[in-house]
Amino acid sequence: MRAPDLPLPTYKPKDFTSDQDVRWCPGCGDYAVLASVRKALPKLGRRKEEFVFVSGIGCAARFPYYMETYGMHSIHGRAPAFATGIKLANPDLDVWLVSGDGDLLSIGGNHTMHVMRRNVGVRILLLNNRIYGLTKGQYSPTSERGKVTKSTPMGSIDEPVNPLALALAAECTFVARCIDIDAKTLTATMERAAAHPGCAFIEVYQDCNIFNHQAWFYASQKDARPNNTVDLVHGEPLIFGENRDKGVMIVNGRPRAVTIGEGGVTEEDILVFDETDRTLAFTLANMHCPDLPEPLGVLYCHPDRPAYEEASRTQIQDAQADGSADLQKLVDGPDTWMVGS
Amino acid sequence: MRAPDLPLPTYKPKDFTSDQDVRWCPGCGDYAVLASVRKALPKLGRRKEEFVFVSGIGCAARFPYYMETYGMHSIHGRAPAFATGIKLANPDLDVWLVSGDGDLLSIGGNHTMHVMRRNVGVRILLLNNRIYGLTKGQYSPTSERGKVTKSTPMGSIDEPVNPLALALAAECTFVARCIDIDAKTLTATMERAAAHPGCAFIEVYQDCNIFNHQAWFYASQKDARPNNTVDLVHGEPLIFGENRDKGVMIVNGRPRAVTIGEGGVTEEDILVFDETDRTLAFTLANMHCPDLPEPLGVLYCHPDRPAYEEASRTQIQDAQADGSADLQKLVDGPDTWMVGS
Amino acid sequence: MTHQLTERPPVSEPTPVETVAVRFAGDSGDGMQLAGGQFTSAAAIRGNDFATFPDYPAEIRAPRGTTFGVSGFQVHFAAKPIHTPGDAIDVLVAMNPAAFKMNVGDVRQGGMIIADEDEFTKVNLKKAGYGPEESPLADEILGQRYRIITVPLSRMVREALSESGQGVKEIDRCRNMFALGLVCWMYDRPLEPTINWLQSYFGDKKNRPEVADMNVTALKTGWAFGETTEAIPQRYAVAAAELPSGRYRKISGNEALVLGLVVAGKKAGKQVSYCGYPITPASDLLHGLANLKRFGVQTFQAEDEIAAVASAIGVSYAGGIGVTGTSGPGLALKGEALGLAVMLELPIVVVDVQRAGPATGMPTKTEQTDLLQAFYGRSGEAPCIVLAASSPSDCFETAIEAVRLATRAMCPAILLSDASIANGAEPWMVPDVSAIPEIEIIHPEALSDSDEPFEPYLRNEETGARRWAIPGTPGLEHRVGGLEKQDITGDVSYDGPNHQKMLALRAEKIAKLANVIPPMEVGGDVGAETLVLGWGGTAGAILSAVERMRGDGVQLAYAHLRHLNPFPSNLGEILGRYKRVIIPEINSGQLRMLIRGMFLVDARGVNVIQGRGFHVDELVEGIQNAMGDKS
Amino acid sequence: MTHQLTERPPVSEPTPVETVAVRFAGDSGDGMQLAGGQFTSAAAIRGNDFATFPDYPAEIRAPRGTTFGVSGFQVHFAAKPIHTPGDAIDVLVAMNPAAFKMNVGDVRQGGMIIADEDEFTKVNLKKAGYGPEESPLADEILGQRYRIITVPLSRMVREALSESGQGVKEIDRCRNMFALGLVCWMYDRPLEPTINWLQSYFGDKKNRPEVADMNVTALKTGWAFGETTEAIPQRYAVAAAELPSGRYRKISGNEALVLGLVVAGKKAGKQVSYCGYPITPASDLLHGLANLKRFGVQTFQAEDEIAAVASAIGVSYAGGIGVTGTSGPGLALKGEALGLAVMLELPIVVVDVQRAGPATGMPTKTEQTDLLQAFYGRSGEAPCIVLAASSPSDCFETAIEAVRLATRAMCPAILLSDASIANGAEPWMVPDVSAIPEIEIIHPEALSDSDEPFEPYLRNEETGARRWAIPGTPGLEHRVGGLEKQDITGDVSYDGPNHQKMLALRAEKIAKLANVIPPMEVGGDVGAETLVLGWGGTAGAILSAVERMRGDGVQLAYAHLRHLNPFPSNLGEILGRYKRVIIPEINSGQLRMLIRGMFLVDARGVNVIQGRGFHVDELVEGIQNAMGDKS
Ligand SMILES: Cc1ncc(C[n+]2csc(CCOP(=O)(O)OP(=O)(O)O)c2C)c(N)n1
Ligand SMILES: Cc1ncc(C[n+]2csc(CCOP(=O)(O)OP(=O)(O)O)c2C)c(N)n1
Ligand code: SF4
Ligand code: SF4
Ligand SMILES: [Mg+2]
Ligand SMILES: [Mg+2]
Repeated sequence: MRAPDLPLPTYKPKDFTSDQDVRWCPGCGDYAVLASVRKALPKLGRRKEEFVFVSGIGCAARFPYYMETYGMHSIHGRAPAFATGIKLANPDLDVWLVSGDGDLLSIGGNHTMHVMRRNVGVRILLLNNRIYGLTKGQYSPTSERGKVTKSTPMGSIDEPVNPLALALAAECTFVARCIDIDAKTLTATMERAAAHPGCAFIEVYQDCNIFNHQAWFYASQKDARPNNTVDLVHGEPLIFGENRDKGVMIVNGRPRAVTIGEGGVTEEDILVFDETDRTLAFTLANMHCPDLPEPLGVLYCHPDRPAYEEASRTQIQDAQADGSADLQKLVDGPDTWMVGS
Repeated sequence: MRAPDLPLPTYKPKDFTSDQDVRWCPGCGDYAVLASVRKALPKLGRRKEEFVFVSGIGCAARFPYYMETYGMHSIHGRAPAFATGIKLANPDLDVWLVSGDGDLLSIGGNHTMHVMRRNVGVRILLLNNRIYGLTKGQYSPTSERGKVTKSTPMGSIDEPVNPLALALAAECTFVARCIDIDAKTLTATMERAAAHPGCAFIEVYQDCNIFNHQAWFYASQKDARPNNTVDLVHGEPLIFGENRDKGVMIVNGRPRAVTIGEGGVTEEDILVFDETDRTLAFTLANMHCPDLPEPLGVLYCHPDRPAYEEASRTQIQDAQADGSADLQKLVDGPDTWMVGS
Repeated sequence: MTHQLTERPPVSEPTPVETVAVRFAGDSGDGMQLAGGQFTSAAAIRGNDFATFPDYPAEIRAPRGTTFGVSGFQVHFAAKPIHTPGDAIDVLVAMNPAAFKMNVGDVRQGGMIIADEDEFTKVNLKKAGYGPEESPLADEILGQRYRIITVPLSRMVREALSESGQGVKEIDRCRNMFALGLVCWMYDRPLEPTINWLQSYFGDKKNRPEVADMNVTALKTGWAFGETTEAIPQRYAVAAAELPSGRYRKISGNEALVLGLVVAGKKAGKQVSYCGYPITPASDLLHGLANLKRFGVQTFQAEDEIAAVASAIGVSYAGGIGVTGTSGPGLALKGEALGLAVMLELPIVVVDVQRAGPATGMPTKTEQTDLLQAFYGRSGEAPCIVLAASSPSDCFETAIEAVRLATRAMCPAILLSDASIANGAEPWMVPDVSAIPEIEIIHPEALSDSDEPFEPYLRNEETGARRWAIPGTPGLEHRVGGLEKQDITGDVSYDGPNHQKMLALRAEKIAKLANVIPPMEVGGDVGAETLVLGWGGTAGAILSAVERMRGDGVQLAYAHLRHLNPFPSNLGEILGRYKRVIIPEINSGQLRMLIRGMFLVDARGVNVIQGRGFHVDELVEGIQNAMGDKS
Repeated sequence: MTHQLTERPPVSEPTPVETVAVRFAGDSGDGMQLAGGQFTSAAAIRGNDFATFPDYPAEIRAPRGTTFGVSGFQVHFAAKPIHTPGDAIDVLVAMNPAAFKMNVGDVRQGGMIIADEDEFTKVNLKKAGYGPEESPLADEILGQRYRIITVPLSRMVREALSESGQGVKEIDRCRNMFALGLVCWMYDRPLEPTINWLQSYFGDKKNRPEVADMNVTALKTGWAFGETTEAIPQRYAVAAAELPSGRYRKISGNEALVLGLVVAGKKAGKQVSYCGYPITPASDLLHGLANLKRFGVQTFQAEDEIAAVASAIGVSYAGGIGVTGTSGPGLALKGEALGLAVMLELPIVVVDVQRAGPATGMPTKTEQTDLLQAFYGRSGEAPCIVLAASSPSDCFETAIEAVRLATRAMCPAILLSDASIANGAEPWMVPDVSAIPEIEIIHPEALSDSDEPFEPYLRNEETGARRWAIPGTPGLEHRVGGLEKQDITGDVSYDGPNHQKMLALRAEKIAKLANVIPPMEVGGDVGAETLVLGWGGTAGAILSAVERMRGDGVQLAYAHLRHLNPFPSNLGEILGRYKRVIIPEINSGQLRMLIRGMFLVDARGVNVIQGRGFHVDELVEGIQNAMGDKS
């Protein structure tokens, strides 16, 4: 299917822009993500026809329609399974899965978990707006406790699920978080995800302008972001804050936000980030504002586990290696007998 | 429904034994669990009719038939949802969910995750035999990589899911692990689970005598257990080993097995277990033989989050508090008009 | 084409007309649903009969001005009983070119189109797919076909609110009220109900009295424009309809379902637990019930449709009334668990607000294509009770009936509604709640240890239902499950003859319900040779079509089914009386298949599957054709 | 009742008989399936026709001696063509009291029962639910009705293997081989095939030659016991059957499906990816295909049935042959995704090995109750191709046909099998694989940027199918999804008339397949007034019943459907020829409903739903009754 002999054109974002009108609400964070994706794809060294965008159902899940690539807008919650089938049939395709928090964590939570633990080489963008957009504003599995929505007029009584923690527990080999309007980090993270052999998961804080506006403003807005988030750089200490004078330390096994220079804290005390440490990633995934800054960037990367579709292909190739498969013999089975003649 | 005025009889295990013939294979680990459960229930201070056992489908899921309580053998993977409904309708029932690894982690993984994050007050016994028993021996989500089964003749290529890690990521408020034939720990853990207000999860290492015999022998057998497992006691150091001379230390954020007295390690260096520390629990959940001992007992307990069904009941009670609900008014709606007469 | 605002003497008395269909159409963000809803209330208060048809896009708020973002609300109101939202529109309010384009085809020849001329800019024309110089307002052919009234609507609203101190965005949000005011003037509808609503909603509830004031001003400006403009020389009056006398309210199908479920719970003396997962067009059931906790109702937003139905079954097992609601794709997901409910013999109610399929299909549009799914969408033979509501208000009684039948037969009941009745509204004579009969449920009582063992599958002879023993009751401990049950004991059984017997028992108890449901009534001409048979939300259109044809001298009988499984006991006998049976459906013939298969009647169909209810015109034509076919 | 082992002269030449049904019955752990399977092979090698019926409990290995743990394997073999595993048993081998109890009712009057007397201990009698002194071996009435041969089977095996050095447990595992040896002696079947199998399986594959030896000894001891005992005075010979000449093998339905799918993939030039989730009785498809990776087959054990069908759809989208297999409850779960496949117009094959429902039902037992689910178990109108295999070997061709039709029409095909044909076996004349026609699939070719935009929903005029453009092909980038599609372009469309058109196009392309499927053939008497019409796994029983009745002088025609959607094009015409149509089904009348509804034919049913195939006797009676009904 793949034609590696074909030259790689120099693409521009518009080459990845389909002729379909974009139907999100004005001001929706999905627009920014779409722009970033269109910007990132030309950098990935792949021909246009090798990309497949797969989604479930929801506002975010309209994504494939807007990409001038192959695409499938499937059914609610099952996109990871469709994507798995595509990868199994053709591991050489570059499959991107874009869907919402309801889609991938409520009805689709199980498929999300299994595509991760299998390490299917799919890149997942979870557009997390902490709400059901398309169905007009019910609470989602990531909505905060007490949230008043159409379906929870007295406030939600569920503990929200933490997508990063879940991905880590599900053995996902690449776990990251970005913000819709931060094109730079998102594009860079997508490039890393594209290079990852297994399942790559990126949670995107996405603003739903209509039903959950400003939910992420504490993290996405210029003034708030420095104090409420921390950018992860492998090998670098977890320093944050407008004046870059704050940091995260581990005290008694638990993370704590500190100010460098106060209470005898020096830069050396600050936790150094190691993206290969899954336990550390779990710790960071569980840091929440306002007590602690929320991590942005790649939390965990473990590139050595083989991708599922490759392992599957290898088994088939191994089984075929001796070339002894004889179809007529197979159909004959171990024992035959003659009747007549 | 509940009749708290009825006296509490003194029960014996046989009072919880139904008239149904037990249909597991001879030697199946499920028998031991059944015996422990029948032994534990009389200690829980509840009348027999308050117990409901719910299960999905599988060998383990036959459990309810054998208990002289209320019970429902439901469909594959959905037991957490049935249990949620029962608890919602009547929070005073003591609902136990017993099912297998395929049931609760493969087809039912999502419901398992959601019953946990909602903190529904259900006690879950996951009988993990790392195989599909009832369907005669396919690999399950907990089967180890490379496992040869009927459906994976060249070995499984999936990373197994870690039930404890998953429960922790899913915000479960009580997470424990026991072994089928260790009646003492199992009974004690069940007693604690029964006292827990929210969702209590107990993974049980269970031997499938027919399709995955001895899978857990490294942890369950007298000679192997001391060196391959560590019993968790809140506030106590993680010491294990036949001679209780081994321990777990955290080095560079990662757990390491050490021998006390060797390389300058003293008992003080050994990690002290704190069952309220979720990150620590995640670290322990990810300890695997042979590198590290596998933890047994209660990994995590957070009894302060209200149970879902209670929160739901409270909202209804609050809404009803002023007693102003007038059905006729409701049906009339805000605006009516007269026609004729 | 711009319109000059000049003073003029008040126009003459309104001309009386019998029925009018008005459609408000604009962007999703233009507040058309609100304008339409308020206009409906104004019609209601004047004692008209009415039926409404909201039609909105699947997108939340598509970019302004695009055709796919157009939202419409049609109000059919009349001085006589009517049964549909109307075929052709008398008045279209088009807030922009896209709304014009998407709706003009539905306006009757000679009908009026009121357009906001300020929105017919080049940019907007292009967004709507017109050429830059191609304004339809200037189109001669259209101008001959329709009475196009151009109004500088945006400009006038901005002017009227120029001193509000608010920005243009806020001000423009009041355009819908101008349009409403103008239409109210045209049809002599009072403004007060709308003014009251604006003040209570924006003023009290949202605590934004300034917004309420702006809207009121816009509304009055619209009215005043009517008074002063000469473009609309005529006002119309639609007299009160002769409806049965009583107290009325406006109600939509989803509202009526909510009320019906609440009342059914009270009448059964049980807590209703609604376990749902959001899906268009059923989500409002969850929203509506979530707001009624003060009536002891419980709601649970599950993680998916399977968990929703499973938890509803859990609720019923524990002695509550488990209800779940969804639309077609969700019903498909519930099939397996419904099979279990059939085996466990527990009463749950499953509402399916049908929408256009297959797959995601056209999720905001209506269709009647889940009937056979409701009958057969499960493995093995797993019969359920099947009911369908025939109109918005009929949802109320159908919901109560579903709970009554499900608890009587200890069997799941599937209640079919559809997008058009769910969102459409009509006047409803409010029932006296205390007069609604109780739903009698008897649970077996506690046993002591010395008693005989409890037999959960022992049946009530009259109903064929097993006993509903509730966890928590001493002595009734028992296990249920999906493996075939031994008759009476409920133990697991792999015995062949027992299996056949249980299959029969499960089917029979549903069949027995035919003894307690009303026989089917036939309307129309006594000696007619043709019966028009319908089910579900097409009742109004069928009735209208049949009445029109009878008015034209065609002899017709008609009947409508609320009960589909079981059918009313006299259905076969009635079918046998007619030479022709014609079944109009918004599907390709699902009831027809059942009727033909069960009664061997050569029923013909009228089948228009276009995401909307029947137009009376096309139904008349379809029935005529079907009558011809046969003869 | 104990049996004395004494020398005696060899018995006379075996008496020829035409057909024999033998059932081996014992504990789940007793190896009855193995004994039965080997005996079948021995019958096959002697050129008999045969049909088998394994019947095992849902429990893996229930506690020894209990009635619910009994496992049985019936072999019907004959000197003439036969089509069912047989109604009444001629010889029952009962390895313990529970096996005796559960199976004695199926033995024909005068039939033989060989019982292991050593197992009829008080303990075991009690486990089987007999009184301690109530051994059925001593029951006079039974003794008159049957020829009960008691054999000290366990004792003799232990004696024979006393020097094997193995424990009693290991030794007792060879009891099945003793029984097999004895039955082989009785019917003069060769031991060599079994000996060869034992040596290759235990000796080579499991590397336990000592176990092979023990089993061989037990087998020979059984034979020798036959030679020496006087209790069985008679041997029987079943001559070779006159089957069409050719090379034969034994095959079960699940095996044939596996082979059919592999061959279909090769004939289509495509990789088959089987995406499944284990479920009885379909799991062996996954197991079988997982072992055939050397033929380029891929298997994927998904997390559930929904993921299985979804990944199969993903496979087909990417250009492979996506196949999923399941049983009834699993099919229910796949409904929603199947609706999507209908909308995407992608070819997948869904195998449903039907089992007794509803719910978990009786999972190891057979039933034909998913036909209407296959037709209607989805939301909206989502027609799929529906096929059913009629016998174990027929599964092979039906699988190829399913792939052929699905890829031709670009539509999901549901292939119905059932538990009895899945596990039953029969002789099969092995086809010449090279003679099987290719499955032609043409994908659209790459386009360059300058070409017209690609139109994924443009259709082939002849087939009505859209084009299958594969990701990776330059220039064919396109998006598919579950929202209604615009004709030709495949864009999202909410247009009503387009929707109706697309519904029609999706239905029509299936209807068009009727042009390429063979017309239905009718067998039996040319002038008959009665047609017996069947579908699926009842073919053999229907044929046997019809033949028997015709032998008795009843005029009957019969026909059997492989294609259910679409039906063969001549079905309506054929139905019209007969005064009576009788449809036997293992359900309460699902095909009957369809036939009545579509063709208005007053078809009668014969419906036995007891978790097993029809007995020829009851079918004859049922057909007779149905014929009477009508006249
Ligand atoms: C089976 C099924 N159930 C429910 C729905 C209705 N539905 C569509 S999207 C959606 C949730 C959308 O939320 P999310 O995934 O967070 O996406 P967003 O719209 O917020 O981007 C739901 C419940 C559906 N389409 N299909
Ligand atoms: C919908 C559905 N799919 C598949 C099955 C078949 N099935 C029954 S139990 C089971 C898995 C059993 O494994 P597990 O949950 O680990 O339980 P165990 O038997 O090992 O105790 C499967 C796949 C089913 N009953 N229903
Ligand atoms: S509803 Fe929210 S998520 Fe959906 S398109 Fe509108 S702003 Fe975006
Ligand atoms: S198959 Fe395994 S899990 Fe199932 S009953 Fe037997 S030993 Fe137990
Ligand atoms: Mg969302
Ligand atoms: Mg298991």
